[in-house]
Amino acid sequence: MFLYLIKRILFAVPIVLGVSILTFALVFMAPGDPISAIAPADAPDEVVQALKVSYGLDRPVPVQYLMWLKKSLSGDLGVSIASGRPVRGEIATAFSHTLSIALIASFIGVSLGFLLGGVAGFYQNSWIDRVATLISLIGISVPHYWLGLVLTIVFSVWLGWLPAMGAGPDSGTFYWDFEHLKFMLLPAITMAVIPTGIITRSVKSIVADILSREFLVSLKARGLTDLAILKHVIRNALPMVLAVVGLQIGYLMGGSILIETVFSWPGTGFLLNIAIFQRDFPLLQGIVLILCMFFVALNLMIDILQSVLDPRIMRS
Amino acid sequence: MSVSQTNILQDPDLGGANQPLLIIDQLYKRFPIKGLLFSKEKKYVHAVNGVSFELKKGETLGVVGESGCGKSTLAKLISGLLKNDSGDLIFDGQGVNEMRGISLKNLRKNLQMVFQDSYSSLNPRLTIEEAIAFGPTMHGMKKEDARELAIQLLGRVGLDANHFGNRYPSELSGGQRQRVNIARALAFNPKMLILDESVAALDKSVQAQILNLLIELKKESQLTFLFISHDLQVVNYISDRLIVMYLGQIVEYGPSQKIFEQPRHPYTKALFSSVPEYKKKNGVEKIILSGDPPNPIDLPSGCKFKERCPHAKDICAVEPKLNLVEPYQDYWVACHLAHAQKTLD
Amino acid sequence: ETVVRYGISMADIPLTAGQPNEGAGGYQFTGHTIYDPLIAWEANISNRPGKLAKGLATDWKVDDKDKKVWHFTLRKGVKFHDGSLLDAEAVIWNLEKVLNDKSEQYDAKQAAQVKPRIPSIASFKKVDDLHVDIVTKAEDALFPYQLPWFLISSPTQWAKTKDWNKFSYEPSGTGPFKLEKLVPRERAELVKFNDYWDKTRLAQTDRVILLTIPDALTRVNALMNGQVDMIESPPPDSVQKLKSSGYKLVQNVTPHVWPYHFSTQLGSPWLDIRVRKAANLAIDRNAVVALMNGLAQPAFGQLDKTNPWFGKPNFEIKYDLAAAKELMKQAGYSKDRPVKAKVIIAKGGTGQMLSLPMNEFMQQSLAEIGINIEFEVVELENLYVHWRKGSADPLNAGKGITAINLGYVTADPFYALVRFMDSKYIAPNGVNWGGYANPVIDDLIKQIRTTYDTKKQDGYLAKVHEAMVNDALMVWVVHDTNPHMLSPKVKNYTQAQHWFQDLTTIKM
Amino acid sequence: MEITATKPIPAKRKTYWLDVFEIFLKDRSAWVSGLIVISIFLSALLAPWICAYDPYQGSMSARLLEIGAPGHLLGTDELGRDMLTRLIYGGRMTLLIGFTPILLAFVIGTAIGLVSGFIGGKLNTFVMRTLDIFYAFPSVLLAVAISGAMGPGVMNSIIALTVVFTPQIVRVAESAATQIRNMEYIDAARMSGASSLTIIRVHILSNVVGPIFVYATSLISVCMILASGLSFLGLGVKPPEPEWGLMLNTLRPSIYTKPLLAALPGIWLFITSIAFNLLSDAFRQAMSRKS
Amino acid sequence: MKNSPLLKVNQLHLDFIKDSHHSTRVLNGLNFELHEKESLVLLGESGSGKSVTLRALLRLYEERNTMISGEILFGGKNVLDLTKKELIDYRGKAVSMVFQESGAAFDPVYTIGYQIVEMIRAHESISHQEAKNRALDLLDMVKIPQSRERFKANPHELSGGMRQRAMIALALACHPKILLADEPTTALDATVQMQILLLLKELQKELNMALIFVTHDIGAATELADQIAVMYAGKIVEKADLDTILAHPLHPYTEGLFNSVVTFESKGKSLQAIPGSPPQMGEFVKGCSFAKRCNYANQECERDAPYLINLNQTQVACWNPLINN
Ligand SMILES: Nc1ncnc2c1ncn2[C@@H]1O[C@H](COP(=O)(O)OP(=O)(O)OP(=O)(O)O)[C@@H](O)[C@H]1O
Ligand SMILES: Nc1ncnc2c1ncn2[C@@H]1O[C@H](COP(=O)(O)OP(=O)(O)OP(=O)(O)O)[C@@H](O)[C@H]1O
Ligand SMILES: [Mg+2]
Ligand SMILES: [Mg+2]
Ligand code: NI
Repeated sequence: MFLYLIKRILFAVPIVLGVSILTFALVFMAPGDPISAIAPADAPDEVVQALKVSYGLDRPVPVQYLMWLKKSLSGDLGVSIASGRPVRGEIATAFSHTLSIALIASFIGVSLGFLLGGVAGFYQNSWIDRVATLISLIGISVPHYWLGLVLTIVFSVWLGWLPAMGAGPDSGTFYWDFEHLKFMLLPAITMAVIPTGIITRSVKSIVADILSREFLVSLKARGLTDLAILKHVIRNALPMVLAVVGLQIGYLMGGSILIETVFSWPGTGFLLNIAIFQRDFPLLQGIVLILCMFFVALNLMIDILQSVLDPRIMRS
Repeated sequence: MSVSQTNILQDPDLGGANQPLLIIDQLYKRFPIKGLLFSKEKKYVHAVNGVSFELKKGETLGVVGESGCGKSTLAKLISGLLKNDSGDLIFDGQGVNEMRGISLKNLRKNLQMVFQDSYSSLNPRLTIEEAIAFGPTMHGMKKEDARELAIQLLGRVGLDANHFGNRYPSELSGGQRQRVNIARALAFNPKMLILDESVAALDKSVQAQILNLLIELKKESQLTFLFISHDLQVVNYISDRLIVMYLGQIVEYGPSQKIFEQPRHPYTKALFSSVPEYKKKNGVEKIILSGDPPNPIDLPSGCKFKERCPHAKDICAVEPKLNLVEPYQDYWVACHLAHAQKTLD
Repeated sequence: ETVVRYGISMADIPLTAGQPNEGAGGYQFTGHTIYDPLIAWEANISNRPGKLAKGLATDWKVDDKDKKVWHFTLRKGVKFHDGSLLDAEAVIWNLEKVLNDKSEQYDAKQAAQVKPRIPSIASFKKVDDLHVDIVTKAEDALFPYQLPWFLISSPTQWAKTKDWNKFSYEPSGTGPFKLEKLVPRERAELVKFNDYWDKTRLAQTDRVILLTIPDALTRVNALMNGQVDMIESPPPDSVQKLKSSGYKLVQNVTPHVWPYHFSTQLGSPWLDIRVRKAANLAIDRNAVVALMNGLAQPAFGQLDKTNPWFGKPNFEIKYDLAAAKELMKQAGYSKDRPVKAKVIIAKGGTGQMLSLPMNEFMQQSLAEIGINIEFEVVELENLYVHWRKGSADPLNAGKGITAINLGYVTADPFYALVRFMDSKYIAPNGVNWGGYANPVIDDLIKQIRTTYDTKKQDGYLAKVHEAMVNDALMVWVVHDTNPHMLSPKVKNYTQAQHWFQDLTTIKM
Repeated sequence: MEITATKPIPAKRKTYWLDVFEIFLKDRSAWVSGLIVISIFLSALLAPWICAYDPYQGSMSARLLEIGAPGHLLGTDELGRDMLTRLIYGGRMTLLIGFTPILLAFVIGTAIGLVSGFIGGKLNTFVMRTLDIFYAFPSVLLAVAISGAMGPGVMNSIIALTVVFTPQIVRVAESAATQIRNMEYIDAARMSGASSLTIIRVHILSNVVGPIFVYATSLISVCMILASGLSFLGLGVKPPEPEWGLMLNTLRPSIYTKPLLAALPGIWLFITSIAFNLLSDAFRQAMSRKS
Repeated sequence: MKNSPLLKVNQLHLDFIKDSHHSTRVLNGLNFELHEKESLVLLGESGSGKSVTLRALLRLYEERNTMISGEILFGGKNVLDLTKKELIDYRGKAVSMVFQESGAAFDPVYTIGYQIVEMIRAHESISHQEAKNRALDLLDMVKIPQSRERFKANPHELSGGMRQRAMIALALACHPKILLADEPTTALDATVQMQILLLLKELQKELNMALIFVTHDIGAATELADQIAVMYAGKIVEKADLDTILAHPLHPYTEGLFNSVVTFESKGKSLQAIPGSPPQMGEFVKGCSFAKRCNYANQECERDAPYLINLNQTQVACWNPLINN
């Protein structure tokens, strides 16, 4: 077990390294100049050059990468060119914001998806199956950023029930009270649409698959009650469902940019958007790297959890 | 209209009439297994562990042994689907080890194989006619000719081409699919056919049909068979000579008649006695082996069978060689306790 | 406590350490609120263009003998937010902060912001506690116009941490507001500074909360939803709806113009003045204003007609298709035989304007008279690079780009006229993008730089502007009006004819 | 040895795919969604002939006309261009950037996946590990990062989305190929003396292309939404090109005055995306019912 | 064997419903009895409906997609009429089952021990510890070495033979009256197969159970059977006790089946295979379903389906039984 764990973690190392190189390459492929973001538009060349030197942007790209890597390894992601604040701090706040709505969205997606998918899997071809199928179809088909717009108009402008944008009062420090939840609700619901669709779908097919397995007949033949059988089904579905859910949370974190743009939610996506348009290299690299690391770490965790839950996995 | 297969696919006899068609000498094959990251020594599955035998032209050699003893691996080594680690393989006077490209292609033409799983050995997207015709086209036969040949062969294995030619494998029963497999192998007009558990998955009545077909083919075309099975009765029924394998090694090797009459190796004995037989037989006492076959990863030293052997003695800590059995000239056994004569190298 | 929540269009709170970024717009939020310049700008007058006003300096004048030396007298008893007193030391310290990269307090980022705004300064020295001398590189009568951009932050406060980043969270200036809280990219809370030296400009609300809402629609949503009390730049199409829901629209002419700036380099189709003039005549500016739902004013030149520097150009800019076509015909073009031109534009983000729709409108209008426009659409940041390089640079010329579309700030003589007309500033030395060179104008500008009488100076400037219009250096389309939407609760917001706005007047 | 052959039967039989298609045609939702997709395709293809207006030509006097306005069935946009026309032309763009990446990814991904799955061993490990790096990016993030790096534009969007979807298809193709590589009929084909290329072409491709195809079709709607999302962010198609995501963005400010009009591109996208998903589902079902 | 049978199956029909228009008949009027301590072997080719019979006996098929009619009488009650609650007591406790593929029949994520304990506690209210002790005893009883370790093993960690033993232990956990075994040895090696067969035989005697054993291996059948019932296309075509049927098969199919088995004696002789292949399930066959492959068939066979009649000590369903042989 322990060895398996270490092995899995070691496998992640080259991936993270590859991600960092790719990120760096991507950022430097980009046209445009981060200095434009800080120097006034009409700044003379000498000012711009001086700034470039002060940010180390005049050096060859591989050298810049190595410098950046060295610093990153010690946890220092550099300083945002545009704001001058440490990237780490910027990302930390944004990340916690995104995480909070992603968690709510996952919660919504997971609970709804489990319920709908599970029931649909058990009662295939029933009306509830059809409803679940429809919901999952809508979930995976709707352009969620558009839905976000529609929801804002309905719930915050027409009905005035929920705020339209932002993360709520004094969101520098973070609370899980009603005042803040109000703000999270709309973005989180919008965000939950896709995972709900996908989880419903997956849970349904996983449950249906398990129900069609031979051992289920065997369980019935043992004279177990439906409830006891359900326990077996859930326990068997869990590792697979977990994988789906984990992937979805990762996607939520990485794919929040559209929703955060619509709701002006001060999360990583929002920050990413700004960083892209300002060509704020350190910030851009930092965000992409952190999000990928999160994703890799999440996958790792899921893998490990799965191997705990399903004794067959570690073997292979 | 008729097509002569000889034109294109018949090869001359290379080895000479009295030469064995296949000579195998000290064949080894092991598979590395992916160990954990930090374990220093690499582990191996010793699938084929020093196997030697000869196969004469027109002879049928049976191979029996428990699951995992390396039968399929042996078959794949002979057919060139796997590369051996060491040892010699001489087919029709030519070393198989050194073969590449065209000569390997020609070897394969003369040495065909029928697999165990009749389902997975047919491409579900090809009609059976296409499946049979595929091989000859690879050897330069024209499409139409190959198709015609396929139709002939279907008839030969007892399937009406009008009826079956255009079907997909999923539309055939197991027995029919196995006939198609045989027809496909025959399409090359091979000298030798390896049958790896080719009848194991079939129902008894269908199995009988296929066995009859095989015997018919053998009589007709002087085919040489290597017949692999774990069903002793079937192997006995069809083969002239027999190999009993245990953990990648030959433990007994000789004319099947003699082995069946009186097996020498304790493992063979146990194997024979565990055959449930519905017609009361010659009162062989049941020897029920305890435990499962050991796994081929950590091979025991000495006699590989000693842990399960009811007669194991101290001497079994030394690995037994294949020895000739008195008074025969073509019957070997690898057991210290059997009445064996001299060592075969 | 009275609070005003203000939804601003920026993605981040402008820098708070002293010199704000985000261009002129940044000054109204974290510039002139927290800090004061030596020479200020009247930002609380809406019915005429503002003028220079006394700031931390009560008096400034050029030395009689050496016209390069300016004497400044500092205001007495001005307190920073941290309680320390303003003196000549502090002013020098601040000048070094941005101009002397050897000084301990040098901040590259602030320097980057302000150095281009105060290009004339050569050196400076303390005379006594309340007197400072600044020496300019050459004689420059326009020099005072540079100083509203230069803000003074507290050396005492900085000394506590010696870290500008930390300073930016607890900044100290002399301005009417103190920064109480800064959440980067989200909000800044400004509270009234009761000890502000100018009692007439004491803040009328206790607290102003700036919230960053870069997306226009989201700003409107937030306003309608009651999350903010006022917003900048409502999207034109929402104005009607907002007005009918009881919100107040406040706008005013703003020194900002939305033009096509022509290249007059060899090979440019705009080399021919007839084409340039025709282009000016082909645009129905009222339609553009309508497109903006009234959130713009037609431009008849670089400056608004009410501006003292407008003058009386011969070439009257108006919508006259017939005349335009005639000019084109003379130049040898028509709708059937069109001339091609490539214009580089930004995807969005130049001020208030609807960059893309307006450009599309331009494209259609110009096609009418036989000028076929092709766009090179780039990021705003990228556009600036193209702008700084000038039209002759391969970056532009290489791609056949012969016009650039960028909103221009026209707040002071240099910004409005000199930088585009003086051949000294031909790119890459400045942003005379098209390469305009006219010895007469160059002389005129030299004269302006030595004229200290404001009246006379204005007269010369008007002449420069006349030349600019007569030469049809650009197609001027509209002026921005810097619109704001206020909830009915917000009172007394006076909008100056400038990007500099005075937030102290707002009342709830 | 001579064998007299019976006369060859000329009748060639229906292929697997025709069978699947037949089952597919029995599905009602497949019909409906198929019709929608076809009409979108056709109208996009025939746009210049069926549209009464120029998609780029607007009129300032006819801005933001309500749905059903005379002469403009679906109203006009913020520049007074006919909505219906732009929606139809927008279909072109959306299909182009929603479809092409999947098509490219399908071709490239299948090729890479098959070859690497078939050859296996070190090469396979190398390819898959490399792709793991792309896999470590959540797909939206990767698309945004690449588009952000390369700048907006149709070509760049297509490239970015291709990069996003190729690894996913490679994975599916690779696992399918690995599975089939171990089938005995591949061994049988090897024994026929067929070259690896022939084996891949004849035996592997025909067996894996189905599942990969189904998987790829299920990605179309994802890709379309993502592509429009990029345009929505300003990272995709550049104006004045009509594209649904972009139209959504430019009409966004009008949502107060003309909510329906502003929602229109979104609805369009939604319906198309549903249609593609239904189609993919129907296909999957037809295939599973066939086997 | 005059006392009343433990289990009596009367005219058991079973159809799988595909959709509202299509169904496949798989069991076509099955009749047999099982007495206490008796072992009955169902012999038949693949697809003849052996597994379906066993599962039908436990009512394991979903009512949604199967139509089942006839009677399965156990202890005087028709199993087809049992309530859900009664069914739970019936399954596992009265009648339990050993599956063909032990690998597929165990829940892969729970340990062997857990599943046995779970089974015991589902039927008897005893403490966990007691159940565990019983489970360990059972593992010992089926001769699993190191039962304490194996108790904690996951199914995939055991070899096929061990797993099959564990499956038997599981089936015996609640002392069933009848044990159903669906080809429990087919997937195993020859040597292991015999171990399991002998074990089953031993346990059956020891625990006084009745046994229904399904196989297509006649050899295995002879090791275990008191009675043999030969199935063909969803029907029992012949039933008799072991020696009778071996000596005098009456149905042509039975004869063909016996003849096609390869034995040590068949060497050198040609095998008499039954020609053709069995009918597709659901394919409608008028008359005797074996008629097409039968050497003795006449017109009558094609016209009407034969039913089971008593002939000597045998029950046979054939119009032309082989009485003369
Ligand atoms: N490609 C491979 N990689 C690793 N191990 C292998 C491979 N092929 C076979 N083995 C191992 O080699 C041993 C011998 O396998 P082989 O298939 O030859 O046995 P067999 O006698 O044919 O068994 P069976 O009767 O089950 O077919 C087994 O332990 C098997 O797990
Ligand atoms: N759940 C099901 N739905 C539809 N058809 C089924 C189902 N289960 C079995 N069948 C069909 O019923 C017939 C009898 O199957 P059964 O499994 O009883 O055969 P068997 O005699 O056990 O064969 P084998 O020896 O291969 O196990 C087969 O044709 C099978 O295809
Ligand atoms: Mg094998
Ligand atoms: Mg069965
Ligand atoms: Ni002939």
